[in-house]
Amino acid sequence: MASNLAVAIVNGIVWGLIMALIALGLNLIFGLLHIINMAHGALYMLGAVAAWYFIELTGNYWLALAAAPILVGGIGLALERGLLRTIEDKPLVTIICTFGIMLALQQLVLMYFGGTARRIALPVAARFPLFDLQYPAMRVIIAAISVVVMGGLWLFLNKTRYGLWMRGVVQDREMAVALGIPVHKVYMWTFVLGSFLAAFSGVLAAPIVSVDFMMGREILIMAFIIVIVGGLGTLWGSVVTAVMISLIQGVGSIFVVPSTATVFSLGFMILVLLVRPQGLLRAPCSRTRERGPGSSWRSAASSRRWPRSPSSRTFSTRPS
Amino acid sequence: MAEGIGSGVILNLAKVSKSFGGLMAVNYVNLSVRKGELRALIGPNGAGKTTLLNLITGIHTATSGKVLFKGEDITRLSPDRISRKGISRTLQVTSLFPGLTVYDNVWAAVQSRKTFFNPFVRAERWADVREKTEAMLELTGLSGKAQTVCSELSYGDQRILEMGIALSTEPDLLLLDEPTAGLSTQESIGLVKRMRALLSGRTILLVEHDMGVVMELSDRITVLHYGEVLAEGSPSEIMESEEVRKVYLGT
Amino acid sequence: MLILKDVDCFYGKGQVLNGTSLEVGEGELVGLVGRNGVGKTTTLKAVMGLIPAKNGSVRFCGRNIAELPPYQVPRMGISYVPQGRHLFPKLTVRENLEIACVEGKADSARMEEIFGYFPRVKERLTQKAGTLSGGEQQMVAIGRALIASPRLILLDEPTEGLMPLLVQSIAESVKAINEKGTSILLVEQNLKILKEICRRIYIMEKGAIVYEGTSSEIDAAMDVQERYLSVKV
Amino acid sequence: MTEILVWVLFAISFDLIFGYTGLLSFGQALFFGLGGYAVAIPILKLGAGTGTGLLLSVLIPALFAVIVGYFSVKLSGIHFVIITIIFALIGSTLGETWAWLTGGADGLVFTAPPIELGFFQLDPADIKSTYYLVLTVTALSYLFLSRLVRSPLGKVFVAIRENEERARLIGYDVQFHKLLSFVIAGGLSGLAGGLYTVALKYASATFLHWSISGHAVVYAIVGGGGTLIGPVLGAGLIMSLEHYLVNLLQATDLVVGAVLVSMLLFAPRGIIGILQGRRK
Repeated sequence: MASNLAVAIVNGIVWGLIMALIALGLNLIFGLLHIINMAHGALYMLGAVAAWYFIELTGNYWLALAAAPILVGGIGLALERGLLRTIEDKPLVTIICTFGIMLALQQLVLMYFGGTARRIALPVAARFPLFDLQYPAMRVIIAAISVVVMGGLWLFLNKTRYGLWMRGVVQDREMAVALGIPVHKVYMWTFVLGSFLAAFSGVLAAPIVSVDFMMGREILIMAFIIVIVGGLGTLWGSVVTAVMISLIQGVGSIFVVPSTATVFSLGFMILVLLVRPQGLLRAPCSRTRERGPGSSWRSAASSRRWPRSPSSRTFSTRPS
Repeated sequence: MAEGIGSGVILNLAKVSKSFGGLMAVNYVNLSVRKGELRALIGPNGAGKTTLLNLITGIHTATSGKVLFKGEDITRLSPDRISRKGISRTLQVTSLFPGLTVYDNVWAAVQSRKTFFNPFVRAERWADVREKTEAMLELTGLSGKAQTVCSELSYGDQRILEMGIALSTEPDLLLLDEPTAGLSTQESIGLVKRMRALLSGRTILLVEHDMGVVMELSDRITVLHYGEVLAEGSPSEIMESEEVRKVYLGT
Repeated sequence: MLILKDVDCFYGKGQVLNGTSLEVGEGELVGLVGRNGVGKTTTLKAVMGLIPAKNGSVRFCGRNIAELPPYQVPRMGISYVPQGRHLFPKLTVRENLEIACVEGKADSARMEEIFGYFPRVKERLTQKAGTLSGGEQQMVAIGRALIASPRLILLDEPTEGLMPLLVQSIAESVKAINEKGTSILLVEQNLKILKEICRRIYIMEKGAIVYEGTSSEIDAAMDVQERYLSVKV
Repeated sequence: MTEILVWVLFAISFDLIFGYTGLLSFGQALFFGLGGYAVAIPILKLGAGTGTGLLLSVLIPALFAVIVGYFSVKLSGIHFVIITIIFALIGSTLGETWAWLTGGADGLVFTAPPIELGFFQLDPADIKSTYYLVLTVTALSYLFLSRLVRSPLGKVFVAIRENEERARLIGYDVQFHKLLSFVIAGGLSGLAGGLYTVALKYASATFLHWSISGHAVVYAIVGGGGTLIGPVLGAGLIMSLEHYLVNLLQATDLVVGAVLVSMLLFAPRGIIGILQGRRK
């Protein structure tokens, strides 16, 4: 029992950290571009699939870990440049558009990769004892890499000029333009970074899960849940929530049927959406929300009590 | 305020306050509007004029104090309930149904006074709604543009239509939020001319920056400053008020 | 230096600027005054390219900047201090200053100059901008505009909502900045402040400039004041 | 062909909430799947008739739509999209878990008993009869919806889509009307699911999966939202496209995705928009 529990906890943390990376990408893209990226799961899947090909070619997992995310980042660049740029300011359209991209990407992979699930051998075969079980060391390495990447992301956002720009654009887009920040370039690189993170976690997850063209579909929803519960635009909230949810699910499924745990977490999520749509881990009132209604400046944060609801109106089916 | 709460008072705000976070947008405001009068509400930016209208129409709920309409407490009602009680308003930023024709815009407003919508009846069958819609189009002078999609109207016509929609609900009290915002001087004059015909005999609370319009139309003026009522009186009284000039000129 | 000629601007279909023309010369401190909603802020935003100018031209040092993508305008040497400051509330004061140096590192001499005008900014460097008082925020906002060494600063109601004592000190700083050679276009509701520090003042009404004069001329022209600025018609 | 008609019905029911009321729901699969079970379970476990089953396939999903809608319409924009997906996910998770009731992912296989209509008998086992059954129901639903959107009620829905705030300010209970639209659409989506199961003789938890909703979204967008004929065209066109492509290169979703994305970029009003544009 103790060993089961220990494995569940360690597994929960490992998986939670991978999920955190995926959710971070999704949240970054949402925070800056206000795009709900339905194709995010597909990008994660692409990362894993690309890794599989790289490993077939070179036999080296570490090479794949470096190359696959860059490749997918390039795809992200093409998507943002080619498709999303023109519809950036219409949230509902971007949802549908990225849904279309998701369908297309999944199908492409199905065509070339096939429908069968494949496995990637653990690049580090060593195991270490955990109570009376032998635990694969690779999982711990994966967790460590996730932490390092997250640390890198933190440094990037807090210590570099581009990171500073990104944080600025999130808070006040118009002011950022007025200071000479090339907002569209920031958007582009954010999308690339998000795609990169999705693919990176795909490669990280590849040795643990099986790789197939549908692997991104459920992950996408999990990532949504994490982002919403942690708070849209609140990055550290995503990390905490990812690990928490993953732990609860891991440990919980020792005691109850996994699907019951899923239903409960989904129900919890609905509750969060209804009661605290800004997310659990976000301060209830940020300064931007407090600004009185007299402000002529378009505030990014919309009030929930009286949603001006630009999103529901921007998708007019008639020309306006 | 000498007139107090008499029989002629239709809207009465009693010690109404509203704060956003720490900011007091509206602070302890007392205001009563009499039936049939045109009351103007003026004040510098951020004085809380629009917030006050939002409190009356239920878009915001007052932090404290009461809003009484025809003697009834409407402080905590939702916007649609308040609208059905007989308060209608226009918004500072034009708020229409952009994809619908002018006719349908007015229709939607006229129809809102009905209660049951039979899904099997064609809308056109409702003769009374049709008549009222056409009458309103006539009144606003938009009959000729009835089939124009509203987003293609000129801005001046949109402002008129906004007023037409608000009037189509046959309100007992009409709130106008800067009807001339975004219009040139020439257009404003045209609008005011048309407003005269539209608004005669109605009870109106008008928020407006254009002092020409205010002086032209209003019976009484209330001046707000930093969320508080600074002065109230007839147009000439307000014009002479030292305090009001101070606020406007900063001297 | 800055020349606006017959500029029209729209919010959707509403016309906010209606043939606005004005000029700011090298090293000048020019005031722009008018009642609420006459288009003062829009004029500044049109210069910054935040709202496209439909007709007319916006020239800065001989170049038509209305054609540039908006983020290029500040790189030409124009800084903007918007109404309501618009600092990035979750960034520290230092970050708020640094973010404005879009082309390179913050010059420490420049930083010192800003601290010279506003010693309080130096004390608050590591604090989040959202936690500052209104006056401090205004100082940071002006500092942020200064850091890129602009040739022209557009200042939108810097004294709005501040205590009288602070109003005076901000006004003096503005004057001092101008005296060091930076041109300033100052939008204010407070005519008294403008008359004190500006040599030339424009009055705006319904999206157009309706009067131009020196502060002493305006002082004499009581009818103009009454007509465009007070509550009288 | 029968299948196309089912998807047509699903697409127009979705269009009522999306195209007319302006709510993007990715959760219609929940009602679609529920409709399927509402037919299959009573027939299989209670020995009910097909007619009863189809009636239930409207009522039960509509009932669920009341509950789901009650919570969902409080949210708008992105949050609405996500909450509908989550409700559908709960549905599909439960559908897969409660195998004793639903047959899980393997589904329930059943034979729909013939419908007795006086002298006339309709046997769902016969492909042709099924086709006529589906055709009739879909046509009737189409008529119902086209009446609805022209009725005063329909005008309220459109008003809400165009400007929620204004609709509220002229006295419409926006929340209630959104819910109403959601429930009607839910009921009709359920009916589509019911017919689908009758035609396939099979109900499964996979029908509950949120990605099924994507079909309706795609058909409505490609055809042109906010019109009823648009989704019909969209469903017809894409289904036949898929039909041909399946043999050609087995890349249906790829083409569907590509068509969807290019429609969004180049013809946001769909096929209908293109046709109307040409006429002008």
